[in-house]
Amino acid sequence: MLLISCPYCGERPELEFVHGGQAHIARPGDPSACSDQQWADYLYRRDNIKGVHAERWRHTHGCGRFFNALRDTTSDHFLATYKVGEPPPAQAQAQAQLRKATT
Amino acid sequence: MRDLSAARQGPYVAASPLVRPLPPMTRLLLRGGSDTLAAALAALGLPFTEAACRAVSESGRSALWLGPDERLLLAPQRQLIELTQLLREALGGRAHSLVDVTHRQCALEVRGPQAEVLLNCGCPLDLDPGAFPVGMCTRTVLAKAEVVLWRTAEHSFHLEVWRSFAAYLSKILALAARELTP
Amino acid sequence: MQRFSGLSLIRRGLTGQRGWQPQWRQAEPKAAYDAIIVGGGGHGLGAAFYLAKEHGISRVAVLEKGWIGGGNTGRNTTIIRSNYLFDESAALYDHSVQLWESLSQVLNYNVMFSQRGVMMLAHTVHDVQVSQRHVHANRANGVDNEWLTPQEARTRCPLLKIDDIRYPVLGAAYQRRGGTARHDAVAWGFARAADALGVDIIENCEVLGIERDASGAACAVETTRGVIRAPRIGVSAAGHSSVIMRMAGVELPIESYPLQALVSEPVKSIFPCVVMSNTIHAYISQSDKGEMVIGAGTDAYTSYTQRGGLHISRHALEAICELFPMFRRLRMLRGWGGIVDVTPDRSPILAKTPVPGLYVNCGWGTGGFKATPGAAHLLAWTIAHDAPHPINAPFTIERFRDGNLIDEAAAAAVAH
Amino acid sequence: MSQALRTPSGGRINRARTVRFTFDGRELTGFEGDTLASALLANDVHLVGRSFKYHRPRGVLTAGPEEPSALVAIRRDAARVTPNLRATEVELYEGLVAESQNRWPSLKLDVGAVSGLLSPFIPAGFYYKTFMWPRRAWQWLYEPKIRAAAGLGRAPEHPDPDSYSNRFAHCDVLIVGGGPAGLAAAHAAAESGARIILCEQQPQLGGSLLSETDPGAALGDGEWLSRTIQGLMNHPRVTVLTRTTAFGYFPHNLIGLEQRLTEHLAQPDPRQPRERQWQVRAKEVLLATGAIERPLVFPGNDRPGILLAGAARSYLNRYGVLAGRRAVLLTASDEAYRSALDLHRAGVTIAAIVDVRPQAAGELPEAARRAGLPLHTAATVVGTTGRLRVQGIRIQRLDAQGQPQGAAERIACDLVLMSGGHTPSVHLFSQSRGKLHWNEALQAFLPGQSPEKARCAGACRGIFSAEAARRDGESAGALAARDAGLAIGAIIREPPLLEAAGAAVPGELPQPAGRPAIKAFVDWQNDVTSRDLSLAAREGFRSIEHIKRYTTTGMATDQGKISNLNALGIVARQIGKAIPEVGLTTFRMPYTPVTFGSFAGYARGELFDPVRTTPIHDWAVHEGAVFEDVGLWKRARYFPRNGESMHAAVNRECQSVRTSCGLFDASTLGKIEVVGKDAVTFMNRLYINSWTSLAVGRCRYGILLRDDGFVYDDGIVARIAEDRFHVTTTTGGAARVLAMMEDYLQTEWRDLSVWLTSTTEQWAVIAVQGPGARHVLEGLVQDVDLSAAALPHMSVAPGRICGVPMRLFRVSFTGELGFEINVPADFGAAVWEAVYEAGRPHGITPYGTEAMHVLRAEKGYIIVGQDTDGTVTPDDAGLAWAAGTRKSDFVGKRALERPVMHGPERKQLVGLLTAEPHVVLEEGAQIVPDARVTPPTRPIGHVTSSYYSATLGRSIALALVRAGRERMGQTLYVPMPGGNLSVQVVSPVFYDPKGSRQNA
Repeated sequence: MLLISCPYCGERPELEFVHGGQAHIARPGDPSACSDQQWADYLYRRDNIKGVHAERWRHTHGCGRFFNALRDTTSDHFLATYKVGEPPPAQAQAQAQLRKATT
Repeated sequence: MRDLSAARQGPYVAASPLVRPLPPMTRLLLRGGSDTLAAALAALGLPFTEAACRAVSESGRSALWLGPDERLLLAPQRQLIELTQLLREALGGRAHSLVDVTHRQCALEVRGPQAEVLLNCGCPLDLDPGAFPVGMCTRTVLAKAEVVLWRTAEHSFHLEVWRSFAAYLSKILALAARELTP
Repeated sequence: MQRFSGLSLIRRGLTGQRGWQPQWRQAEPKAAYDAIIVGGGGHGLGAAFYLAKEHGISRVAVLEKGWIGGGNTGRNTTIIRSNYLFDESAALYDHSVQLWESLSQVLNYNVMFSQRGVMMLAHTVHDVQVSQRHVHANRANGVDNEWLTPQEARTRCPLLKIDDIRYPVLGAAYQRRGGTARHDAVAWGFARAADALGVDIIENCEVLGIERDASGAACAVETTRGVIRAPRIGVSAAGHSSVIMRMAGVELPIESYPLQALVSEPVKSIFPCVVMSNTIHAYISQSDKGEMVIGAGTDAYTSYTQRGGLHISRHALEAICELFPMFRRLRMLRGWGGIVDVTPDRSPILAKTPVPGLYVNCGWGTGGFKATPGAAHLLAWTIAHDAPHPINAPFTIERFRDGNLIDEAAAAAVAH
Repeated sequence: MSQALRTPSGGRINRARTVRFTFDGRELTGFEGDTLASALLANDVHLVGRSFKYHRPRGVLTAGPEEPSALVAIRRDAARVTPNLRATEVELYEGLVAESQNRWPSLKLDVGAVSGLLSPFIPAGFYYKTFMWPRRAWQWLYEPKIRAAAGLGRAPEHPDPDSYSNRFAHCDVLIVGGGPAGLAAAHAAAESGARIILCEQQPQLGGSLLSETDPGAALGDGEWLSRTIQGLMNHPRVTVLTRTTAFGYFPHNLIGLEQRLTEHLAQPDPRQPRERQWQVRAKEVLLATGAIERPLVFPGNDRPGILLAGAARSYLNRYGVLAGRRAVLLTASDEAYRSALDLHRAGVTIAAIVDVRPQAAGELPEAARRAGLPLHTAATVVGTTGRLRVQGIRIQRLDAQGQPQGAAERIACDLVLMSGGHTPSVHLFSQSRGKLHWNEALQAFLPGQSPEKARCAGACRGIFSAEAARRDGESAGALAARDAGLAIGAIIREPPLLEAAGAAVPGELPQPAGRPAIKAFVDWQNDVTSRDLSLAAREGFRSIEHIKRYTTTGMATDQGKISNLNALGIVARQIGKAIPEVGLTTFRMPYTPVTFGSFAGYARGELFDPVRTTPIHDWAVHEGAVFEDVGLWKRARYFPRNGESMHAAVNRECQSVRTSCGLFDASTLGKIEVVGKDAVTFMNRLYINSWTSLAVGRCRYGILLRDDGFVYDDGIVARIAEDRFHVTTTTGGAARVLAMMEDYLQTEWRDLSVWLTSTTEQWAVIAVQGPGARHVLEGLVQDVDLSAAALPHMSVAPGRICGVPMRLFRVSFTGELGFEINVPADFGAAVWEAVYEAGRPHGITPYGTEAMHVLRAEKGYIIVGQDTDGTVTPDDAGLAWAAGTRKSDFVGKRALERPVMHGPERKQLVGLLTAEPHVVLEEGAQIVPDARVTPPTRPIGHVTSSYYSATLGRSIALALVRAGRERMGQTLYVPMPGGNLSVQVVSPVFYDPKGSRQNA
């Protein structure tokens, strides 16, 4: 059971959260303009990163907010969590790069 | 024709030493931006804070922070119309959502020096006063039920639970209470 | 290949069991092969075996990052069945069950395939509707699957509690030909048989990249033990499929999740079949050694740690104790985690890829072990013919673009 | 003979309290404070069990949780039988009943032992090589035989009457292990005011100190142990948990603890759970898990009476038990000499000390020499004698090359003590994904860095002596408190350097070349010998994980605690690699076996999952309703009257709805209040329907897809105000639809000013359906004109009923004139009863979900999840009409534009009529176009809903059929075991297709 830092409520047990899949996959503004492949990619294609991965969580049994997180899928340790609409924190990304470089 | 306006019947709650059902009260769920929430609380005579997971109380009325745009308003029974009026006037054109959830949930009080231990039979939060001080409130889970947990005193917690989970929740607490040395 | 038999055991017993040869060679990678299989699990080793045995392609290397059979092959609950809903799935999994039935003899290696029967419980009216639809569909598409009343279910598994529980048992779908097998033996048996046909099994050899020639076709793999060339490369890397395929620029609709399983301390034989409940998430059987083998669920998040949360195994044991209250006093001996690669429709991808010469077998989710010989056989066929076998033809990557999903998950739709 | 081998004095047992118990029916006595093992040894009982494979006689090997051999079943009563318990952990209580396992007919005379004679022919992995002919024989012959032989104890056959509990806890520092290091750490950390949990698997704190005659001497501080324990017990911020095992290290410093509460009691308090499982989240974890003594591997090393040296010392000093009268010590380290010296002092004859090392010059060997104990250095053991109890050993000198030479010398004894040195317990550290590194001096793997906030202290990191461990724990405790964010006063001393405590090189003791086929055991319980390991290596298994699986070494119930390192040593030598190159198998949770029940905890029976009930539930129970589970809800399925069958009850219920009036509890339907100035925009984007034109006070049937284009949920949506919708969902969909809405609102459409509130449980929903519905309500409803003109079908109005505020919907899921009364939940029961009373003159009848299903099916209304299955589009379900045609986008629209989503071969919802009107098709039954086809075949569809319609006096069915709408009128076939049933394809609307009744 992970310990997840909600940007609003602070560190809380995973039991309060629902995982929301890969982050930063925006729904196409004009779906009708998408090709079938583009639409399928939006629906189904996932990076499934082995390493630092941006994902969505919802603090469903807490403040109810969706937010994003950077987590290393090789250790399950979080590098950062941040609110919807915010970019991934720079320093966390730097760490991420560092990790990639060193591993 | 019969008048049933007094024929209220709350959900079943299993009795146990540390747990008692609280009397019916008025509940409103208010959602909106910070200004809206501030204006609403002012109208209710409650101080406004953006601090997460904090409840404010004044003369029988309380506002529990459930989320950045969400407050659970608690007030004595039969204040629904009055409060609704009050808030409609105070909020005027401001974008907001006000929904009556008086009957959606019911309240339990868990009281006693062992209240923390009892709640931790199914609640994964750190309930040490240092981590969960008086006045803190939050939605969380207790066993397989969602609850709103509000510490009203060092040894007293106010639980809000959806009515259909009340029986389950109170039975779990009653079962766990058997382990506690009186 | 040194033949295994009771006689050989006795003969060698007289000389202290000396004289046994290695079951497979510690092969050194050659510069080039006719085909490379990435992934030394049951699927990959089996594919190499069938390439050599049925398609005469024996200059084959199986590349394994660690030790063979160390991934999901050695980490599952060994349940084997084929009573799936859709004709495509049923055909795929039954192809595998048919191969299981003679696998020990074909490999001259006892994989202990035990057709003890698989019982899938229904706890709600909705479950009953879904289960009976499966039973009818299987009767039509020729896969054995029968409906049991609660009493019949208890007759088959006397320890099963069918009433006075939170979700009483309303019936069960039962496949007699289903059962279990000895998971490690499958990897070793395929390895030994493939090795005997000339296949090189190369352990501790991690793939770092996939090279493509001017025409864009896959032509070699870079590994921790050097570059190895081959005109045909089959990827059968389960949880790591996304990582490997991305090396060739192929993106997959797959996510990898932790899946846990556990065993109890061994007890005397007491459990006659496999019992599954998808509604309350219980999967249990008893191994030949006497351990109760129990499957837990997947965690909510993607991960490559081969480790899951405590609450997941707690949930699984809640369900076991509810259905088998006498097991509350049994004790968990060992728990472990695997990485399952899950597709949006919970059906596998076993197909050619947009990259010529590159073939993929992945997306088996929690159901890969039962498919081992079938998937291996069809992957070999697809590689050998550069075209899918009719059985795996529907299991393409493109089906997600076109909407031809084979949605076993949705078909077991959540209650109304 | 009672406790013949009990010392006259000493030990930590309470000699004033004699405890009676039985072992295999034999009545014996021990003292309070004994374990079953110490009590058996006190009674000179060494034969305790039989091994897994060869059924070899086995005795007590250790004095702790690593015990592989002395496994017993403890029986309190028929239902309270626990198999496979370690006698070394079972605390003695008055009347304890212990039984040996895996033997027949008796422990002394075990038929299974013949497998021992076959052992030359059944080496490691033999079963992979045989039992393959004839093919079917595996199933009916070999496997049953193997299964009959396998397994250790018997599983209980009755439901466990005991209860189990769970608790979450948090602390600054969790300390695992109550030995000198753990106690010192707790003391040091406590001084900083840190919140501490200290857990110890044994009943008492003290760890290795409990096996010292004088702990004070070991620490140079006589009072330290008692003083420290007292201090911790009285400290307000310290929680001490004894009989508590830390079994698992989970991500983010979550540790699982299993606390045994009643197992040691003769008369447990029935209110107390048997065990409690803790989930502790610690800021810092400090592992002081100690070390486990390593046995030596030599021929016949498994006989009863052969113990670990440290274990024998524990039995003497802690329990006042002499494990024998004439002992031989086999060692490769000085430390083990303590055992010989202590036993010598207690009057045991030390027949020999056999030290594998060329010389033994340390302080302890000197003491042994001074005591006149016969000391053989540079010697090895080549065999032992005795059957049910060791009677002697054969030793041989080692030459300069360490090879045995000369004649073997036999030494008679009834007790053999062995020590190959100590193996640090790094299990939990390793579970935390901490890295281990090999220490040549200690011949052990030691903890390095952990990715978690964890550190080790004492013997588990190679610091063995009590005093050094205590100092190590002290500084580690202070550091842990500091890292947990507390101010520490204590000056942190440099942790003491590792002491080079001698240890045998893991593996087998030197043996003469071409030695006879005598078994030298590595894994006691699974009967894995050094020869098995060599065989695996010869057969080409190189990875230690392969060797483990092939030979099953380390896979017994002790999980290799005492066997792993010796196995590694043997394999390393065999394949010519160094131990660290061969590597280590993964340490998996749990550290020691954990009871299933403690994982399940409170979740059993009615508390397995919450049972959700509606405000009207009690009334339905009182009326004798039969309930069904729908998600977590209990819903009334039908209301049988005086012994009616379901069929009869449902027919009656349906007919009353069609002819007079029915009453239905629809409270479980999901309800969501959608509020905000952009509410209509939100609904337009989400649902396939157009909402712009929906007037306040009107309702519309809404359909929700996922973005893959398939039907996800449906329900009636009412517009309460310009900026307010009352959305209903399916019962099962309530939570997931709300979650889906929040997802789009919070992450995709953040431009919208809309908020969502679940009102599912705010409202009790009472459906009044049937031609008489209006008359029933007329007398009760206030402020609402019920006339068709004022309140037409698909409209909603606020009002009151019996003085209770309500939202009155004029809707129908039955095809009849219908109303759904939404009242605040606390009024639900009262209003329901009022309506029922008012309705009786009109023949009102309560009906359940089954009748509801029939009624809606007669009208061709679908149930999402039954008539759809996640692969059905609105058009497939015949609902294309609902889509807002002028909308540029809604969730699922783009996916619907893919060609395959409206191909001619799609399955479409149709009605089916059986040729034989009284035959009711089975739901899920398959459909084929041709009566002649036989399996295997590919059906063209399946039956989704099927009922007997009392109204129509015949069966009806809904089905999804390929190109179904083009097949109207065709005859199709439903293959059943008894033969095909022919059916005709018809419209899915069987009743009142014009809808005149619901508009009445």
